[in-house]
Amino acid sequence: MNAVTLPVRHATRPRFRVALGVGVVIVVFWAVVAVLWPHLAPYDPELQDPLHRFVPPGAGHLLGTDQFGRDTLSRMLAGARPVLQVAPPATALAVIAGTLVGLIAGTHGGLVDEIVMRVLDAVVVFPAIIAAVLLVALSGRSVTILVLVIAGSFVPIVARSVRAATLVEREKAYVEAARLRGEPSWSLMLREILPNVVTTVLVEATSRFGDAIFAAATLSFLGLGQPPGSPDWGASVSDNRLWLQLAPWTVLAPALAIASLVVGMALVADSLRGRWEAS
Amino acid sequence: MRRFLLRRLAATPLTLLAVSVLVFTATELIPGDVARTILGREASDATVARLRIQLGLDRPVATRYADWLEGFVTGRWGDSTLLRVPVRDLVLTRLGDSLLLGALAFVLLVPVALTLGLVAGVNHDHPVDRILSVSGLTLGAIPEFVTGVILLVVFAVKLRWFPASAQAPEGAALATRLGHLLLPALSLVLLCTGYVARHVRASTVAAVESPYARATELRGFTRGQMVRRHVLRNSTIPATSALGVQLQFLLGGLVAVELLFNYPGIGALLLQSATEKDLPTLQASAMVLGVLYMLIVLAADVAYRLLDPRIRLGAVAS
Amino acid sequence: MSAPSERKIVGLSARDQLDGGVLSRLPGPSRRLFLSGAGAAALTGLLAACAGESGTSGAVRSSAATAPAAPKRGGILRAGSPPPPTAVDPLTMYDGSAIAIVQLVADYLIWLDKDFKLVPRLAEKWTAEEGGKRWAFSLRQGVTFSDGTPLDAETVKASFDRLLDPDGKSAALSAFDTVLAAGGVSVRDASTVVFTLERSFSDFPYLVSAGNYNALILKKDYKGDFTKKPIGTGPFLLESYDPSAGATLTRNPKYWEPGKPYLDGVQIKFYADDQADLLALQSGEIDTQILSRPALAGPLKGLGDIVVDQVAGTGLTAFTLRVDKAPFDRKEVRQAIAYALDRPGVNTTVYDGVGALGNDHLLASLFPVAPKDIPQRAKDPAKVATLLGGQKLSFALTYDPPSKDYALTIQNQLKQVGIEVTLDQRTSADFYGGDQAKDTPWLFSDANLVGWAGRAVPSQFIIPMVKSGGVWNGSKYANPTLDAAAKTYDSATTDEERKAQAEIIAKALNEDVPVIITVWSGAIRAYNGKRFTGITAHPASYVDFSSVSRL
Amino acid sequence: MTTTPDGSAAGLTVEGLTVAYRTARGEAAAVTGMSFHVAPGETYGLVGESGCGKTTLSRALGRHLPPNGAVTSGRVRLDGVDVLDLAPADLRKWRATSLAVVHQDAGSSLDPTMRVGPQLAEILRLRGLSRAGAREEVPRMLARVRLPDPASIARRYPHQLSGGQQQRVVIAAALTARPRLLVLDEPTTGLDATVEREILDLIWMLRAEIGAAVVLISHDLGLVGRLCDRVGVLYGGHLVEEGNARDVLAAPRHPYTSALLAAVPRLGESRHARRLAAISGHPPAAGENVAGCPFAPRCALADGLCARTLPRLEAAGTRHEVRCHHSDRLYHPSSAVDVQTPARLRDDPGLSPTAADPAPELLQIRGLTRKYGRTTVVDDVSLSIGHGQVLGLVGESGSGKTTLARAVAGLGPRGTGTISLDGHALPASLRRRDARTRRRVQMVFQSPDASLNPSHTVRTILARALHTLRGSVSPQELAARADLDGHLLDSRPDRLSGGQKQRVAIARAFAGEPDLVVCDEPVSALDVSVQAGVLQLLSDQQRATGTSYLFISHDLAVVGYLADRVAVMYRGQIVDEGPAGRVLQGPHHPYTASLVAASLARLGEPTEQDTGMVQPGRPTGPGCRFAPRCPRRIDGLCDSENPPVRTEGGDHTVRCHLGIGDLPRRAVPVTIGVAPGATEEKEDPSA
Repeated sequence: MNAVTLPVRHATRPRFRVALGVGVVIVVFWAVVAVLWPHLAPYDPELQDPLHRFVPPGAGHLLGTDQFGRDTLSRMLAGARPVLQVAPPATALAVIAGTLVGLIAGTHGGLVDEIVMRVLDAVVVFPAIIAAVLLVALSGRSVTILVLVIAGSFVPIVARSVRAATLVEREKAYVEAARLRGEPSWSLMLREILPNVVTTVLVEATSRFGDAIFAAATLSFLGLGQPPGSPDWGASVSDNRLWLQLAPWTVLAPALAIASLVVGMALVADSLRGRWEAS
Repeated sequence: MRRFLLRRLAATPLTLLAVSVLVFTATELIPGDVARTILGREASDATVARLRIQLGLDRPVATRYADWLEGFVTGRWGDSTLLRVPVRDLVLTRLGDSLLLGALAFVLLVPVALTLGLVAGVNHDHPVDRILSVSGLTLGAIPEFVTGVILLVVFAVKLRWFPASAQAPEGAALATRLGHLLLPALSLVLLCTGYVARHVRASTVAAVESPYARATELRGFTRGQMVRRHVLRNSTIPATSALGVQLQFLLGGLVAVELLFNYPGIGALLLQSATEKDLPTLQASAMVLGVLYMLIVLAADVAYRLLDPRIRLGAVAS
Repeated sequence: MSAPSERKIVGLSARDQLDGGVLSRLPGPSRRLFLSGAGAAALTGLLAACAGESGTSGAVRSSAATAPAAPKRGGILRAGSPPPPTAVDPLTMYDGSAIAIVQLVADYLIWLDKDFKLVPRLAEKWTAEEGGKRWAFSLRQGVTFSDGTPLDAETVKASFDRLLDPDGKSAALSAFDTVLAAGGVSVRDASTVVFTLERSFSDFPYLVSAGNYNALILKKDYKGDFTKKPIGTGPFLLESYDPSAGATLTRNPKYWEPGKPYLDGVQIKFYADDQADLLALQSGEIDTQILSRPALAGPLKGLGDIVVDQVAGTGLTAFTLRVDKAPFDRKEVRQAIAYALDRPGVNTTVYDGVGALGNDHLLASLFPVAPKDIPQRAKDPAKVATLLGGQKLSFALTYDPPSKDYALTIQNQLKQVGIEVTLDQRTSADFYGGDQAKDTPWLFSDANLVGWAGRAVPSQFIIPMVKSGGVWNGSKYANPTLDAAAKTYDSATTDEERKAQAEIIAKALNEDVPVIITVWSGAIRAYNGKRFTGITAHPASYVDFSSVSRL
Repeated sequence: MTTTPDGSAAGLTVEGLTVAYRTARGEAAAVTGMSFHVAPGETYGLVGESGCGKTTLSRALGRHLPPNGAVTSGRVRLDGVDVLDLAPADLRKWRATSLAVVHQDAGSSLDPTMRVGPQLAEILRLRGLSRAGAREEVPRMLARVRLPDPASIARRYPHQLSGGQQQRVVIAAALTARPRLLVLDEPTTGLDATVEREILDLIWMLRAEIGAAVVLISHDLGLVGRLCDRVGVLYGGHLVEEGNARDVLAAPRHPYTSALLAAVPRLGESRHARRLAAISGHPPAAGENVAGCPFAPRCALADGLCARTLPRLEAAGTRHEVRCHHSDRLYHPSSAVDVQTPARLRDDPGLSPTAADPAPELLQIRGLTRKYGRTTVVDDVSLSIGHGQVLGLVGESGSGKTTLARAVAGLGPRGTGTISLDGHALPASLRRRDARTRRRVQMVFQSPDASLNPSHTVRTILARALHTLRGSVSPQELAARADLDGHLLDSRPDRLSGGQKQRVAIARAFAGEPDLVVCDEPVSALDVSVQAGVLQLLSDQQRATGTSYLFISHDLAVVGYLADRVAVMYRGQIVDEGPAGRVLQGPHHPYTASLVAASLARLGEPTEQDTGMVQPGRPTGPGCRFAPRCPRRIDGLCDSENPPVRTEGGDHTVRCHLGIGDLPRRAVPVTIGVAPGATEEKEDPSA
């Protein structure tokens, strides 16, 4: 059966549109909040109030307050920023570095490929937590560290995908034609192959973006991410879970915020992946 | 197949060597001093210095690495600097505990994910598929510590159906231990089901739409017969590699879950020894995890190769 | 003795552990306990107030604790605790879990009660000779170690020689510094041990009591392998120990105190995470906590069968400022910070109201010599403005994870009066690492937070912390008047004289503010009041389960 | 003609069938108003290029359209049963009992994870056999499709069978029931010529045996002509011509049919003798709304009427109908060649001018050996190509011809042996060839889809090539030389047809004025009509530039058309090499003979040689590699000793134990089209 007789099925699938729509709405919502939270938050998220600790959700504090008497809603809104400060640069870094590594390994093949892949293996096997502990200890907790650790642990994943795609392209006749006429290897990589593995790169980027949010939250939860007192969601879940029984809202608010953002991102990524892979 | 195995196994020690160097370097760079940690902040600088010498920490980095490496390779893993217990027992016990948790999660994960993926794939583009896919996606996107916290509150604290701690009393029967492990395993399962189910779904769709499945329809088979006889196997074989990936993911998820459920597993040990610069323990944990990790990858590949007759019987280059 | 800071330091949240590692669990320099008996009255009053607060269960508990009617025998007490970060060795231990385990198995010459009274244990009585320069301790008769070896004076001498060995790893060396040196312990007869001091010291019994928690009496041939050969004279026997999972202890049938312990055994389970520990208590997996977190006093009281015992203490988080470096070289700046803080707010937020307000001098009101006429410093934004005179103040505050809540609280409070604080959180290994003579952050950063457990006598704070050249003088404060007063205080013989010197010291510290003390902390211990009685809080979170019985 | 009890005709009747797909742009009709009848025992051939609706029709016959496709009008009746009206359960039963379908890629219609035996048994079980009965029946089924050692075949997985064996298994599966309708959808596409012949022979034998209505769908006119009783020519979803196979192929009445015939190179016909007539343009896409005749835009005879009105299907002879306004004007349409008169193989080398004059050598290959792993793919091959000469390299898949070509281009694995260009050694690895050398040797690849970078426009592709190969012309000029429309320059490859892509690839190869162009099956993926154009372009370029070609194909006719000299490769060795005419006419190697026979043989004729089922990649013994399959094998010699290279007529070498005189030669003139007497020979199924 060939493509001419049978037009591609479901060129636009309604499922994609609904899921994409919901996902985009969620992600855009949090992106807007990340920028505009100072105008949206009813209180200063850092403001402590010893007289109003653990206030349950109600009129004064829609989502209650935490152990320091800080407003949970305000912190939840403010918490969108740290996550969105980490995930995009971490993803970008991982995708750029991973794409380059994958392209180099895939295009050259042979010994270069073997060495690169073994190094990547080592990076994968090397527990990211050790790297995080080290970096945090060396330079204090900061967004940069978080970005580096997450990007570093994603590079091998991106590189492997791009390499696999590159290996497929490399065998194609147009690359051989380019080699036959003597294109230098950087030109093969960037001019010939890269445009044709762009779908892989985009798919990786969306997947890694969702994973980066996940990873940022987890590392913050483990105490390896954000500076102390940050309204970051993962850190908030970790900080407040001691009071889970007494003040569940302090945990549930950031937990649900994480869940909504990662789910939104997953929906977007899934839909986009579906489209790109269909094309 | 044999060549594939040999090549993969040959690469393993090299990778581990690289990892051990990385771990060693990282540990060197982490600030702090084990001797100070052992003696506390009140001990005088002189006492700390004496202990450093006693622990051999005053020797050059290269010497210490070489010693460690020699010991590790020859099976002398040494004692934990901080806990002064044999590292091998410590690490292997912890690993065993982690594996028990991982195995339980895996045992729960496989049938659930396969069923969901198959159901979604066979009914692809129907509402059933949409609901399953989106909920799988959703659950898989939520970090395990979030689901874990919620499970804890609901089932351990409010309903008291399950213990809050994953750690069973010493000498408890396996059933009791598994009961303790159910909640943490569940939070791992929730994390991974979506991913595996998606892979199964994708390969199921591919199998359902494949020429051979279509050919069976043309031969007059019912859809049910087609699914049972041809789709099932063809969609689960590719899923083995997804399961491999998820097993690695399970390992990664162990740290948070072990902490949350107070389970003394290898993940928690790794983290603890990293922060505390307990080098012998850290190295051994990293190595053991590395071996495990690579074995899982290998096992997934081998399983895939064994299950798929095309690769097993050498039609497709490995 | 610190109460609140104890759990806070010892018991860490998951993230604190990750941040901090082992050193974050240090009770720290605070762990030497010296408190005169006079403090007990004040403590009792405080305790009563707390008991009232905690409602009926608290009252029931108090009476049960003091007068158990007819204790039931048998039963296993399950206790939760963080896993000891280092090997359990009485000689080097400093973390609450290890101390608790050892205290269940081995014993001291003298026990330190929860209201700071010295209680005879292996020593039945003690007398000062030569004006307090020599002390003779008479040992209890008929005490045997769990392996059957009888306790004698030689064994006690060996135990202290081990602690005093300058080439060993003894963690107690600094406590004996300038008081007792190696070779100062001798045997008078089989049941009398004599300590010859380097100088007169009237509070010497505290040094050989549980207050110096490494001072356990162990067998002569003890080799540092406590968990493998756990032999002591305590109420329980250590059956098994797993650094990851916990410890199992059974009743010591050879225990010297007749009829005790009531329990058949104690099961200690390790929880690496505070929340797990708390959940275990709530869900009934454990009956009590070894180390309860003061900040949880309120929440715990509300939970079903859980009752909370609570005691006051002299622990503190010292907010130290480098007086020899800008901007803190100006007294006005230091005072401005002191006036900017909302002390009751700190007490509520960080200690759940368990502590008592501090007044920036080291003479806690629990100390009988504490001056009464220095006005309590309170938040005064107008005064802050005047003192700063328009100067824009911002600085970095260095601390380690256990002080995180405290740091966040004062950062926020200072922000409200326009003082910008950057938080510089280090791992505990980093914070306490380095050379104490020149660069360790906890003694050399411009502004820092250090948790100190309580001390029995004020000079144990004053000499190391604020005297010129004191070993842990992080502020680098040097005031000849204070130095002289401290010296006079130590050699003073009457209460009046002590009080006069104390007032000089307190006023100097209150005026110069090298260290800001907002709150003196307390300690709690939570347990299941429906199942067990006899469990008490202890300012140092020590455990004595010999009187615990099931209900 | 027999009738069913209800009065309708027995066999397959398709009436006014229209099939449409739902697409993003609305409904698109892929097949429009199709009607035809196939009697039981009759074989009906449906011919057309890709995109004309063949596959849609085949799926509609089994009522097995993809979810977005539907029959919008018309009927499909088999022995009176209206297939389109069947309830789902009845449809399943009907499929199980009455329908058999064999698809193009046999391998993919077998479950790769299940052994062949159980797969067949499963079908038998569906037909009601017991488990044991099914197990017993399987070997019988396999034997029926002439598979040797059925028991062993049954134990294998599909991938362990060769393509031909897989196809036989699929046919066996199709014939488990006694189907009333057998649909063969391109059953031999992708198979080697000799294997194709075996399969066709099998079908030929079975069709009489089963007495079903057989529908054979193919793009290959020759195949249809040889196998079928009647032929329908499809174009743009319409049946444009229908009639007895012999009539349609001998005297086509539709311009499209005639153009198709004219586009096919015939065995033994050289580029020097005839230009191939390509059909310009491309067929309409499904759903493309054509008011008039769908072929009008490509038709030389078209006028205003054709553009406006769709012609009706009208009688043009005995049982011969044509859908054309101008069929009367097309009596001998393929004016260049008389189809009736077979082209003779010319053994006069003089007709190949370049082959006659010993051209100075450009490329010389000596003792070239290439291995993949432990498998020797190219074994000690020596060849040479003269200046301006076209060397055609022919062989079945796996013979090593592509590896050899790639080695010349500097691609692929390293090995021993030397290649020299104009007497200068050519480094084996592309990396060690300097820019000047690289420029002299270029390549045209097989797959048009992969040979152009999908991300670049044609202009970029050509400009890059001109830049790196230091070409002196503009991309426009380069494109024009390859007969590419200027407006295509700014298109990306995905907007180009296969033929256009291959033209771009050829233009690119000529960017640096190469001395040698390696053409690796450049037309094998193209439709006949497009293939003609590309072959013609290659021929023209050669004539214009004097460039030498190493031209590879599995199709003997294509090689014969373009090449001056032909080399026949079998399992890594050159077994036959010489001037094109002499190699094809003989005396030649028995393998060459079998290739020639396969492409010419009349069906139903007993095969001269039997088709030993040689597993590809099986290690070879010391003897002649072709020995196991050779009908003239000398036992005790061929299978134990390496054959000598014999020279015939000076420059024709044959690697064979047989003496020159004993070598086979082709006496019978080569023909294309209908095998004489094919229709007469068939049994009357109604009898």
